[in-house]
Amino acid sequence: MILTAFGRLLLQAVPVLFTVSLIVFILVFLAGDPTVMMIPDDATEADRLALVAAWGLDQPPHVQYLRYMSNILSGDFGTSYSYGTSALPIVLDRLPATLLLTAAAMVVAIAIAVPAGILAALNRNSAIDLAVSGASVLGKAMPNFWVGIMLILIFGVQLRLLPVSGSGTFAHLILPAVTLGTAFAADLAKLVRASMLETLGQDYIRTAYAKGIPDWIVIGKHALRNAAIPTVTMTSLNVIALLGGALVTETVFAWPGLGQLIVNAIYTKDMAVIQIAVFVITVMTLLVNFGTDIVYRLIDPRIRL
Amino acid sequence: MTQSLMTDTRLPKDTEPYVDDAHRQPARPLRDFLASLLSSKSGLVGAVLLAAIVLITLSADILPIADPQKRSLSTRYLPPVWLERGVIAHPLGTDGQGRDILARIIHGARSSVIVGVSAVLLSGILGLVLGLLAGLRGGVIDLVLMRLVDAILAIPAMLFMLVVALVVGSGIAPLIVVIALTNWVVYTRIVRAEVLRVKDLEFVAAARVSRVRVTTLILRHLLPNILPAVVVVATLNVGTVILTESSLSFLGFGIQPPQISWGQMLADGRQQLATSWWISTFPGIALTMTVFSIILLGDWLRDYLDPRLP
Amino acid sequence: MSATRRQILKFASIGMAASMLLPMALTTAARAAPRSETLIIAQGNDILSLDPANHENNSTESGLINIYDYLVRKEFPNGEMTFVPGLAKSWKSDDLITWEFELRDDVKWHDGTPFTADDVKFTIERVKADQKLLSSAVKFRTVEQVNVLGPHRVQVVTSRRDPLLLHNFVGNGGLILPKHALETPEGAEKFFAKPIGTGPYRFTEWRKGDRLVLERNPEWWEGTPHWESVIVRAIPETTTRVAEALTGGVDIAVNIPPEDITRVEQNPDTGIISFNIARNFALHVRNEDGKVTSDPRVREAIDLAINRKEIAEIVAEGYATPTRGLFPAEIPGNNPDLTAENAFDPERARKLIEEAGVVGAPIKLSTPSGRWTKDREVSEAIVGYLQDAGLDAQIEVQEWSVYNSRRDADTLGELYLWGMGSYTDASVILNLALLRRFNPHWTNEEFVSLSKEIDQAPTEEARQAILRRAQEIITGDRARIGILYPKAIHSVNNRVNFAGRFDEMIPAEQVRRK
Amino acid sequence: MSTQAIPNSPAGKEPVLRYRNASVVLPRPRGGDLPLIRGVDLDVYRNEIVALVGESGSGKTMTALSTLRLLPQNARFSADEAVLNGHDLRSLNARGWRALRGSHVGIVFQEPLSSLNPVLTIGDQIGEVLYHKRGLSRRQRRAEATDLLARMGLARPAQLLDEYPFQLSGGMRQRVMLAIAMAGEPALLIADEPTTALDNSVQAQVLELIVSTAADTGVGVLMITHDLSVVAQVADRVAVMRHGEMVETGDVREVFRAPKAAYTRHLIDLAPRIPAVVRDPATAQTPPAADAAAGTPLLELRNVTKHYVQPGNFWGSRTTLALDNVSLSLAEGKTLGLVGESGSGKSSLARIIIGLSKPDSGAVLFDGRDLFGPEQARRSDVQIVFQDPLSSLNPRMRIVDIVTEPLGEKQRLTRDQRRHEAETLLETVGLPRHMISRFPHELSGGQRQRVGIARALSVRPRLLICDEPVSALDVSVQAEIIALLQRLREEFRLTTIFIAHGLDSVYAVSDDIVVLEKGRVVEHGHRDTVFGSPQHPYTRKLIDAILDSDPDNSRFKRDKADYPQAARVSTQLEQTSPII
Repeated sequence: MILTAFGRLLLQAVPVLFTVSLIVFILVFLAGDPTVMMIPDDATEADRLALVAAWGLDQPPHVQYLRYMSNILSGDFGTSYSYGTSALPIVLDRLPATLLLTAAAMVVAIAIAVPAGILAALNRNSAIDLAVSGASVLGKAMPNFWVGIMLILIFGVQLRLLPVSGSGTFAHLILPAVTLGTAFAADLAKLVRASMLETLGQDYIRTAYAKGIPDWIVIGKHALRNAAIPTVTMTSLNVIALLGGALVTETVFAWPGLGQLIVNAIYTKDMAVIQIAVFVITVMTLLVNFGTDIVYRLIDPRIRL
Repeated sequence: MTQSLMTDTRLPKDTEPYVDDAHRQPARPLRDFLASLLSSKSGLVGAVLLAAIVLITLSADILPIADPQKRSLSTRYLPPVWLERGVIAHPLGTDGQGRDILARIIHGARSSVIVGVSAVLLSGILGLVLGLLAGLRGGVIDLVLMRLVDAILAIPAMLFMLVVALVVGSGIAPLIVVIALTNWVVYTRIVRAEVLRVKDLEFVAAARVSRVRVTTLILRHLLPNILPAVVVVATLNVGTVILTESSLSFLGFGIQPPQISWGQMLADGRQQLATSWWISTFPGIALTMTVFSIILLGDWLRDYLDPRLP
Repeated sequence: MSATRRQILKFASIGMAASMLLPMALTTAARAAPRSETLIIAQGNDILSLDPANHENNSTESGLINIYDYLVRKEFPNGEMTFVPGLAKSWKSDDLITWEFELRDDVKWHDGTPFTADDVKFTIERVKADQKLLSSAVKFRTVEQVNVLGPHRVQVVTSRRDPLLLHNFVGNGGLILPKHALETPEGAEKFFAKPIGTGPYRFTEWRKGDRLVLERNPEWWEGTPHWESVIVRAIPETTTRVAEALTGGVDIAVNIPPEDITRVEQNPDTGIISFNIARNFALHVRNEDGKVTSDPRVREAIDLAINRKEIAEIVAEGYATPTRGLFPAEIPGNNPDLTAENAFDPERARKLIEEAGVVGAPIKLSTPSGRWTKDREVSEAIVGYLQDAGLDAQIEVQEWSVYNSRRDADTLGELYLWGMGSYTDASVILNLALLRRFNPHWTNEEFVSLSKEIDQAPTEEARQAILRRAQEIITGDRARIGILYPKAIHSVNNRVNFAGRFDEMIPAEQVRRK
Repeated sequence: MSTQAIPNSPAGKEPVLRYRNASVVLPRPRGGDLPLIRGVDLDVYRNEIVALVGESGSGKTMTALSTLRLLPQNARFSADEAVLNGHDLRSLNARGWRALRGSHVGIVFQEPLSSLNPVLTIGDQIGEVLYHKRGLSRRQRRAEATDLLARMGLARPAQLLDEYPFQLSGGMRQRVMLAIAMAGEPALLIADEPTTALDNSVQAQVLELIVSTAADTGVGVLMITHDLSVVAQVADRVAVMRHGEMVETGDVREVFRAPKAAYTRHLIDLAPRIPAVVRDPATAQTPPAADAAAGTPLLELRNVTKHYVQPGNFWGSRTTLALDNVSLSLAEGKTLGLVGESGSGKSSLARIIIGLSKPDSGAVLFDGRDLFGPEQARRSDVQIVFQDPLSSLNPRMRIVDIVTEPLGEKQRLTRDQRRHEAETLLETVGLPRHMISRFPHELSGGQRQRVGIARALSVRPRLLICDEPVSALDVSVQAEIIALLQRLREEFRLTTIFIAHGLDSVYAVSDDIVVLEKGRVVEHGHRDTVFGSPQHPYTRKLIDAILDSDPDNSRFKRDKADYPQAARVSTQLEQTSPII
């Protein structure tokens, strides 16, 4: 079952990866010549052209793309313009930090959202419900960098409880994880509430109540498990968004993840790094989707891989 | 009671909802809409807030506020009026170049709202057309479109936007293009899914049996039943786009001067957050309130439009 | 099935927990030196490369100078640039063509191998040979031959008289690399994964995007280095960098925005240092036909309309020097006459605009935002002055990479702001190929002839006179309008002493505990 | 409301459930109360099956749910007396209710799939009752659950424990539901329309199981149903509800023989009966032989085959055969009944005739011309009435536009013409003219179906396909719609194809009958021939599954004296392999 799903994943990955690389190539190519940014101010046009030739950027685009693709097939993922080294290790170096932050943010989001969502659903239209809904709307309406900077100013500068930025220890993880986590918790809590409400209205919940078993079993076992599917879906979507998308938060907290790398690569039109980063993120995305499918299957026996 | 039932010889009728056909108002949809809106607290709050924001935006030029571009090096970093050093001429204070914060917020609303609405409209229309095409035509068009959609969705949205922004540059119009080029996939997916859902409903089959033209089928049967889902998503999307603009501003790709946007004010003012908090806090509040009201309105709209049959 | 599913669930949750902890384990700090023995420097961006010849970035060089050494060093006593010995004890050239360097014989690479003349020859030839190396475009261009005269004597022969040759041995691409470690089958990539140099600190770890970690090299030829450990951190977000400085998370934080100066100074643990740097803000003016700025009167009006002192005092909070010039005083060949004195004449500016008949004419000023300190704010202020002078001036802000492409495609506004920097000599102004990149449509006969004379200048005096005249021409014709020389503003923790350097380098050895 | 004793209740015993003057009200959001049930008196004794019968909205389900306090959140229950197995329901707190549920009263719901938790195993769902209600250990629970499933007539009960509801067929699921309900050894079993969602043949099996379980354990059963044939077949006593009130109660034979309330009589009149020909083939009319020679039939299907491709998973799509070489013909003016269980291909056939899908092979001839050939017949001559009156009307169009839509855009009717046409059509189908400006949601189910019929008639078709036109409606409304269709058939001289799963109604309206099984025509002939002497075992099975609304002709009820035999439960019934 898992093997089948994995095979499907591979077959799915190839066209998606191909399309993604083509889209990115076209866009970055259209964005213009990267050498303008690379060479020193006091270099001349001739120097620049020499660099252009050295990188093969004077070739027509389709030649560049074909060369790029054939290099990839032979295991050469290109060289970064700005780092001057192979692009793949540059990107892979950033992966652990990104994964760590993603996981921590998800833990924060789930830890906040699931209990809040359940409480709101069970106390529908009460003050709790209102508070949860209000908080989640607010959480969604605030820009991430704003929240991050506020957290730095409060917990880093004023209270001096937590390190302001960087990575390395658990304490460093807290603020960025909370910044991202709360943003996702907002959506997630709303979703948990909605799917709990929907599940609680299902016939089998009535059946469970009719059995005369304790309420917490009805909620914890019968309802939660069924309400988990949309929650897992959204969590996986958020994980995907975070894998390459925490650009802003990573910048605010100087977190050495993929996001920062990509922003800089985009600033400098560092084609190889952009390509590989998108490539890696796409692979991660597909892996997350694959993992999500397996989690679905674990939660819901009806789902077939 | 039993007695009366015993003598009741009328055939039982299935219950018909009470409708006063004789006195029905021609403008019923609007009245219904308003009635439903008035009965929903959160929807009403959202609508009123949003209406106020739009109204202020529209009347920016006639309101008695300062020139948002007027620099005055002598009135830099003035705090809001209720603080020491605050002056009534600049109720919400001034920024590092002595420009009036209130005026900038009001004028900034314009670009934020324009970007939010236009980007959503553009991507919505694009998504609607392509989604209809994919859902109705199927086949190769569907396959190619959906692979493209999959691929774009596999690229993190913000990243994709930055790369597109590299190509189209920054400013209001390019920004709209950037966001629309990223967002259309979402609408395409929704529309396609809705088309596939509605396509199989019996009233569509009935219309096909009635041999209506394809355009009629789309305009009369598909669109009215697809649009609500799209409208709900689009409404909430306007809020997201306004937030996105601020993130892009933070990363240097947002709306650039001389145009003013909340995201730009927020991003620029963040450096003075510790020293002159008002520079970015007020636009932040304006932005949060707008998105907040859009979300409230969108949630209500979802409730209002979603049950296909009220 | 039920049992197995439960087991799978259990395994899955354990797996999830493990996969979360794994990266955490990976990123936990390596054994750390005590904070008091560690110098932490916060820069605005990560170092780009450990290869000194393959980056064009001040922050990167500032990190690398702790690992590698220059042949000669630059110092700026009393605001004047002088060369002092580095790996070369002494050097001489009689004809500015053949140069001889006497190298130190007590220098060892971090792996214990002795440093020799071969390493110098290798370093120079490497840069010249590999066009992909970014320094290749500008470094050692005049060098024709490098001859090893002895284990510690090296001769450099240039193609023509090159009074500026020594500059090549300082700055990007000038740090000396070990021949023996680089010339291996595994090549450069392997070497730069864990490079060795001759410098005061050894490479420990480069956590990309985060920090460069260095440790003391007790064998350093100039004595035991001051710090046990040096960390160069990358904190791109200014607000965050300031916050780190305030909380003592870093000892030195570069590029503090002027509005935060008070905050940093009022903080009991921190202070501000500011100093001149090799950078100037100038408006580049497009004078081709069809542009409103093709009229010299309009260009002059623009020059006169700008209140440089006000910009320096208010926009830059006093942390800049107003000027009409293009090179700060520390740069050899700068023109000291191009001051901001009497440069502001709004009356005459308005009159010139009227004379030219362009009142209300639209004019666009392009500017990046956040590339250089207060770049956009300076541009916004200039736009204000131009409006006062009667032009319909508008600002156009572009993201840096877009800005570069536009400049290259010659599609920026009539005016654009450029903060040229990191030069070591005013002679760059006479590089005509370079001029074409920035002022593609401006030309001047005298200027062109000056560019030919410069190489033949008999004395340094004569050379500098040519350069001064060149600056006079280009600013006089308002192809470039100097605005100001910005200053660097760094936050420094009170536990250390650092004065700042004109070249914006922060050598750990020049930062001392109090 | 009277509180007199219920007639015909077994005397001298304490009832398991006793309601006197019970009411449930729901507070309206804008003040005031909405009564759901009013003044209900009800007794259920051990060893008896009481049927609570009524149409939708009659309050029968509310009454049942009130015994478990599974009412809407803010509903209020009140009664002069409400006793369940010795517990006063009026004074129970949450804890008391929990104790009562499961151990004193168990319930089986209508829709077995949605009533079972989809993500928990069967064993888990039975086991938790055994644990919380009877405190059995893990091992005991497994043994007991296996035993319970075996007693419910399920094959391989031990394996079933580890399976999930979706792996079971509908009948199996309902047996599992019954096992869950019985796991706590309750005194009262509530069965809320337990067979409505099942196919006819499965219905009989499940009813038989309930009857035998009741006989086996002596549990008192409260059976909620809208189907009088079910009442007649299984109930000892019957209580008829309407509009939240009890209309009539009594012994099932007496009520059927001499209903006191007009409403009851009306219901009984509409109740399905086995056609006489089934019991006595001799009464069959001879099919008029002349028909066969009457020239070209109006509709003729020749070897129609249709596959459906299911997108399925990545590896490939699954192709299912919907119609397998179907040939049939229909003479002008006749009605063809199309019967078969769900999935037999009835609707696929309808879609092909109406032109919504193309056959893979074969031909459909209408009036001698091929519908899918190059020279197409006039499509508007064929119209359809859909099953679900709600989803077949565009919710965003007004009735006037809906019923005149088939008239087409080419005819260029003016607004007034269109309006006039619509009003005429509404009158034809028995709706007031003023309804033309309504939206579908402003109509009742029966009215909507009339609109659907009006739409089909607007183009004056020659062939009308009725695809289960009444199955979504209440019994009495069904009768009206059937009557309407019969009338219109005369009026418009329609040839009709009538698709239904209720064999009794098909028999009533059809001339000829086609029996479909898995896309194949297994029987095709005059209705009396098909019903009177079915040739195919499948037809036989379908006919056998018809329940007669005659308490004296019950297939399940045995004399209490036959108790031992009655307790025997056939285990061969659910041998069908699980649907995976």
